[in-house]
Amino acid sequence: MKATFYVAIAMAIGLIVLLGYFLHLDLLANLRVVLLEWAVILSAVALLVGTANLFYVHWRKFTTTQPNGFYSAVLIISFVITLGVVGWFGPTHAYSMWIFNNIQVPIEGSLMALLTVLLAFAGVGLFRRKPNLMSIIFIGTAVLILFATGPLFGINLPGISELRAWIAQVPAVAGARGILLGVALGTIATGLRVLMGADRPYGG
Amino acid sequence: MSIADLVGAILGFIFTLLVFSYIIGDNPLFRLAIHIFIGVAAGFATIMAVNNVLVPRLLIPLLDGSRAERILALVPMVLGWLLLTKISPRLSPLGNLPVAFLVGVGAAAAVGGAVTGTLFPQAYASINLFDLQSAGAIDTSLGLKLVNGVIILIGTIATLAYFHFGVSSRAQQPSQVQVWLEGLGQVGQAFIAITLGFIFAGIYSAAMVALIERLYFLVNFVKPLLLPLFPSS
Amino acid sequence: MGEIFCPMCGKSNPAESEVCQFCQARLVPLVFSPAESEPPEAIPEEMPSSIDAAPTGESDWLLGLRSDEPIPSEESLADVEAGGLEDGNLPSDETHISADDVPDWLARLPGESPQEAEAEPLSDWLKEETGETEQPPSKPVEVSDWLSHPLPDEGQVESSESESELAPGEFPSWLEAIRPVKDEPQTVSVRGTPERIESAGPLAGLSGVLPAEPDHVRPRKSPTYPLELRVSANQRIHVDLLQGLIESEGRAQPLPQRRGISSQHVLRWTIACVLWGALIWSVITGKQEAPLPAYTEETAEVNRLISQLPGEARVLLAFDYEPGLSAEMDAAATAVVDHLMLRGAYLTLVSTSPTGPILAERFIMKTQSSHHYTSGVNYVNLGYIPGGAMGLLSFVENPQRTLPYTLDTVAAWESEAHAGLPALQGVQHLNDFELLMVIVDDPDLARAWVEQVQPQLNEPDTLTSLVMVTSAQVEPVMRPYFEANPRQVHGFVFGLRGGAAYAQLTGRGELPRTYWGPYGFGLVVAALLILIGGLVLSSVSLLARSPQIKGEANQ
Amino acid sequence: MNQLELIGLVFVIVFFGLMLTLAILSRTRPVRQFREIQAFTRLRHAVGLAVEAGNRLHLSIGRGNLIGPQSAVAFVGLTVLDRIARSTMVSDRPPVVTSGEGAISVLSQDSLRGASRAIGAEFDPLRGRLTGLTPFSYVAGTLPVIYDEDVGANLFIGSFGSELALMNEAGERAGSLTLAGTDNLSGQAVLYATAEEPLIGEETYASGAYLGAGAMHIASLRAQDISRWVIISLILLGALLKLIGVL
Repeated sequence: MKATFYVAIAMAIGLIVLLGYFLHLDLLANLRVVLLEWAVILSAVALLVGTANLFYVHWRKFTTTQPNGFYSAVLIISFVITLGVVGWFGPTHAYSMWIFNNIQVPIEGSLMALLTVLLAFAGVGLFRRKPNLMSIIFIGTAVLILFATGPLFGINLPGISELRAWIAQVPAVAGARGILLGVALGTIATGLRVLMGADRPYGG
Repeated sequence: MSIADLVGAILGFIFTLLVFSYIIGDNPLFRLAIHIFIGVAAGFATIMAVNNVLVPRLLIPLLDGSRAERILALVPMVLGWLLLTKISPRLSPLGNLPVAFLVGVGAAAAVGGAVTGTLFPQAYASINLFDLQSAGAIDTSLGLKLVNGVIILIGTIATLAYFHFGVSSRAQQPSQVQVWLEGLGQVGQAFIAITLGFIFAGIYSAAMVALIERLYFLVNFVKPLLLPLFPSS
Repeated sequence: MGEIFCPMCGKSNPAESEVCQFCQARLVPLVFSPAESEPPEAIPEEMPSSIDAAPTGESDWLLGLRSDEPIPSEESLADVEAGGLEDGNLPSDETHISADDVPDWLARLPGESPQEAEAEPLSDWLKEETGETEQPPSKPVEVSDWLSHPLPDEGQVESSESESELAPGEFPSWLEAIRPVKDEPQTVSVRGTPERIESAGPLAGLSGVLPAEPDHVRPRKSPTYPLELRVSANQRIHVDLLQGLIESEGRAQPLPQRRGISSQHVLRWTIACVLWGALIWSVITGKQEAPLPAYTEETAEVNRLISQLPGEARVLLAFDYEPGLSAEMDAAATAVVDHLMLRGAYLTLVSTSPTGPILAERFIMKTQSSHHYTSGVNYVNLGYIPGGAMGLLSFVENPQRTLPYTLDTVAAWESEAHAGLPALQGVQHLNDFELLMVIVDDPDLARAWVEQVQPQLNEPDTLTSLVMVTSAQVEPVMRPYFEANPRQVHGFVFGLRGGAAYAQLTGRGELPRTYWGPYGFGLVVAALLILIGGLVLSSVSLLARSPQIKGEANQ
Repeated sequence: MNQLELIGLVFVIVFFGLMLTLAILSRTRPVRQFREIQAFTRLRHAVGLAVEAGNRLHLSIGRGNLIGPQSAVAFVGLTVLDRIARSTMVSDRPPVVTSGEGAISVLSQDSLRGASRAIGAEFDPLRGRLTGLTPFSYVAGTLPVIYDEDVGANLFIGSFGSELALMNEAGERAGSLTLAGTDNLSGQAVLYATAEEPLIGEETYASGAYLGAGAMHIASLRAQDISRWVIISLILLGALLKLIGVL
C-alpha cells in the first residue's frame, strides 16, 4: 500500500509539471512554479544528505583503520576547514578566494591537463582495440581538426581552415543532430516509464 | 607579492606537481592532493547551496515572509526534514515521500525538456535548412546551401536510423528493408564518427590550453628562483 | 514325529529333545523354581530403584514372568559394549562353543562351523557377488540375522535353498570402513536378550511374538551417536582436500595482481615525455610566436554587437564552466569582456553551477584588473541559480524572484523598499538587458540557455542579443543556432582559436596571445603522436597476429 | 498554447499510448528481437563473473541534476543498478555504487536497499556513496574506489562530461572491464576513445530492455523505434514542403 502511495505522488506531481510545459493556464503555471521552487529546495537538502554520506563514509574508513584511512582524515580536515572559512567569511572574501584560487583551481586545471596524455594514449590505442571503419574515421577527423585548429608553425596549408569550417558546419552538425534526436527519444521513454510507475527508483 | 600570495603560489606549485605525478602511476602524493581537493570542493558546494538556496528560499520566507509565504515555505521545510532522515539507514523509509516528489519533478522535466528543448528545435532546424527564400537575403550561394542542407539531412536521418534496435526474427535471410536499413546504418556510423572525432579534438584543445596554463604557472614560479643562477639570460 | 529347530544353528531336532544334537544349545527353556535360582547380579546403578523394589501390590505371576528373562551379567554387557558384533562376541547364551565341543559328524558336514567360516577365505564367486576384495583373515564375517532364524518346514525347502545360495550379506570394505566404531548406544541394547519362544497356545514354536501385557518402560537417555568414523590415512587426505575445496569456494579470491610495469605504462610515459617536453621547451623559450588566426563570421558578429552597445549598457554575463576548464574559457573570454569593460558596460554576473560565482570573481580580479571594476558598483554578482535547466527557466521568467539577493546577501533589485544596485537600474525582465553573454563549456548547458532564453528574445520589439563564448568541444552542437534563420544566437567565440581571433580584432587581450604559439605547437605534436603512434601500434599488432592468421588459414 | 506546444502534447500522449499498447500486446505476441549490442553481452558475462569468481562490480551513475533533462540517464543508471544488485548482492564481493549528486546518491541507496530486501540479503549503507560534489571532485573521489576495492568491471552509466576519460583510464590501469554510456556529447566522444565497451547515444537508454528489466522496457524501446521513423518522415516531408515554399 505504501509503495502505491509513492507512485501516486510521483505521478501526480510529474503530471502537473509536465502539463505546465504545454498548457499555459494560470493555475497550472503558478502550481508548476511552486512545485519547481520546492524541488530546488529539496535538491539543496539532498546535497546536504550527500555531504553527510561523504563525511560518514570517510569517517568510517578513518575510524575503523581501514587501509588508506589517512587520506580520509585529510579529506575530513580539509572539508571542515573550508566549511568554516567560507561559511564564516562568505564565498567572495579574500580568505575564501585564496583557498579557491590556490587549491581547487590548480588541482582541477592539472587534472584537465592530464587529459592531454590520457586522450593521446587512448587515440593511439584505439585502432588496435577496434580495427574498423568507424575508428579510422574517428581518428582521421580528430587528427585533421587538431592540425587545422592551431597555427602550423606559421605554415598556411591552403584550404585546411575552410575544410575545418565545413566539417564543423555540415557532417559534424548532422551527426550531432541525429545523436541528440536519439537521446531525446530515449529520455522521453525513460521519463514516461517513471511517470507511469513502471520504473520506481524510490521507495527502497 | 604578499606573503599570502607567495604561500598560495607555493601551494599551487606543489599541488600541480602532485597531480602531474599521476602520469607515472597512482601514488600516495596524488592521493593526498585529490583528497584535499575533494574536501575543499565539498565545502564550497555545501556553503553555496546553503547561501544561495536554503537561506533565501526557505529560512528568510519562514522567518520574515508574509503569511502566504510562510505557509508555502512550511511544505518544503517538512519535506526537507523527512529527506534528512535518509542519512540514517534506520529512519530512511520516512524520506521516501520527498524522494518520490523529486523523482516526479525530474521525470517531468526530462520529458518536457526533451520535447520542447531538443526534439522540436533539432527537427525544426533540419527542416529550415531548405528555407532558400531567406538564404537569398543573406547572399549565401544557393547551390552550396542546398548541397550542405541535403548532406546534413541525410546525415541526421542516417544517424537516427543507425540507432534502430528492432531486427526481423528471420535472421538467416534478412528482408530487403533490413538490408537497406543496414546500409543506412553504416552511413549513420560514419557521420557519428566524424561528429565524435570533432568533439574529441575540441576536448583535446581544451585540455591543451589547461596544460599550457599550468606550464606557464610552473615556469613563471621557478624562473625568478633560477634567474640569479643565469644572470646572462 | 514333530521336529524343533535349534535357535542357534537352525538345524532340526526331534521335538522331545531338550538340547540341540548339533550345537548343544538348549531347545527348551529351563523351568525356574524360586529355591534353585541364583540371586540376580548387581543391577546397574542407573536401573531406577523403583523397578528393583518391585512395586507393592505386584502379583506373583508377574514376578514369575520377570524371573524367566535371564538378566545379562555386567561383564557380557561390557563385552557387548566394548566388542560389539564385529569382534565375534556374538550375543549368545552363557555357554560358548569351543572347537573341542564340535562333534565329529558336524565337522564332516559341508556346512561350516563359525570358527571355520572365520578362517576359510570367501569363495571367488562370493567375492564377485559382494564385490569384495581379499579381506585380511582378521576381518570378522558377520552372521546375518536371517541365518539365525529357525529353518522353515519341509514345504519351504525350495526357498530355503535359494536363500542358502544367497551370499551372506557382507559389507564391502569401503562401507565397513565408514561404519561407526562406537555407534552402539551407550545404554543396554534390547538386542542383548535372547528372544522368547512361545511354548503354548496356537503360536507355539514361534519367537519374537509381542508380549500380551505391555512392557514396562525404562527411562533411558536418548541414544547419542558420536560420529567418529574410522577413516584410513588416504581417505583423510581426500576429506581434507574436499573440505579445502568447499572452504575456498566461500573465500573471495584475490584478483590477479597487476604486473609492475607493462607496455601500457611505457607507451604512456613516452607520450608524456614527448608531448610535455615539447611544450615545456616552447613555454620556456617562447620561440613559438605565430600569427593570430583570422577572424570568422560568428566572431566578427560579436565584435560588431559590442561595438554598437550604448554607453553604460546593462549586460548579463553568465559564467557556466567548471574550474577545470577555466584556462580555456578565461583565454577565450578575456578579449571579449575586456572589450565590454572598455565600453563602460554594467555587468550582472550569474551562474547555474555552484563554483560559477567564485570563478566570475576570480576572472575579473585576474584578467580584468586593469579596468578597476568594483563589486556593487560597476558589476553585481547575483550568485548561483540552483535547479539546472528548470532553475534557469524560472530565472528567465522572473529574475527578481529567483535571485533576489547578491552573493553577499545584499538586496539587488530596484523596488519600493530599496533603490537597488546601479548595475540593475531599470531592469525588471531579461529583455531589459541590452546583451546576454553566456560563457559555457558544456554542450547540454549551452543548449539549455538557448532553449530557455528563446521565448524572451522573441518578444516583439526586443533589442536584446544573445552571444556565447564556448569551449571548442561545443562548436558542432551550437553552430546551427548561429546559422539558423532567424539567428537564435547572434554571435559565437569558439575556444582559444575564437579568443585569439577576437584579440586580433581588438588588438588587445594578453592571455590568448601568450597561449596561441605553444597551443598550436602542442596540437601539432599531439596529432603527429596519435597518427604515427596509432600506425606503428596497429602494424605491430597486425604483424604479431599474422602468423596466427596464417595458421588458421592452413587448418 | 502555440502550435508547437500543441504538437508536443500530442506527441507525448501518442508515445505514452504506444508504450501501453505494445506492453499489452507483448503478453500475447512473441517478443520482437533486438540487434545485438556487444556492450550488454559483455555486461551479462561480467555479472556472471561477479557471482562465481567474486569480482566486484562498480557502478557509477554520474552527476546529472535530478530536476533537469539529465535526470533520465540517471534513472537508466538506477535501473541497471537494480538489475545488477539483485544478482550480485549475494556474491563474495557485493557491488559498490558511486555518484556525484546529492539526490542521485539518495536514490542509489534506495535502489540498493530495495534490491537487498527483495533477495533477503543484508543492506550495507556504505555500498552507495557520494564521492564528490563537483564534476572533477566526483571523478577524483571515484578513482580510489576503482583502484582499491578489487573491482572486476566498471559501469559508468549516467551524465558525464570530458572528465569521464580519467575514470575509464583508471579502469584500464586497474585491469578491469570498462563499459560506459552517457547522454552528454562530450562524454560520448571521450568514452568512444577510452572505454572498452562504449554505448553511443540512444544505446544507453536501451539498458533496461537488454538486461531484462521488464515488459515495459521492451515496449518503450519498440515505441522509440516507431517514433524514430515518424520523426524521420516528418523531417523529410517538412524539408520537401519548405523547399517548394509551401511551409
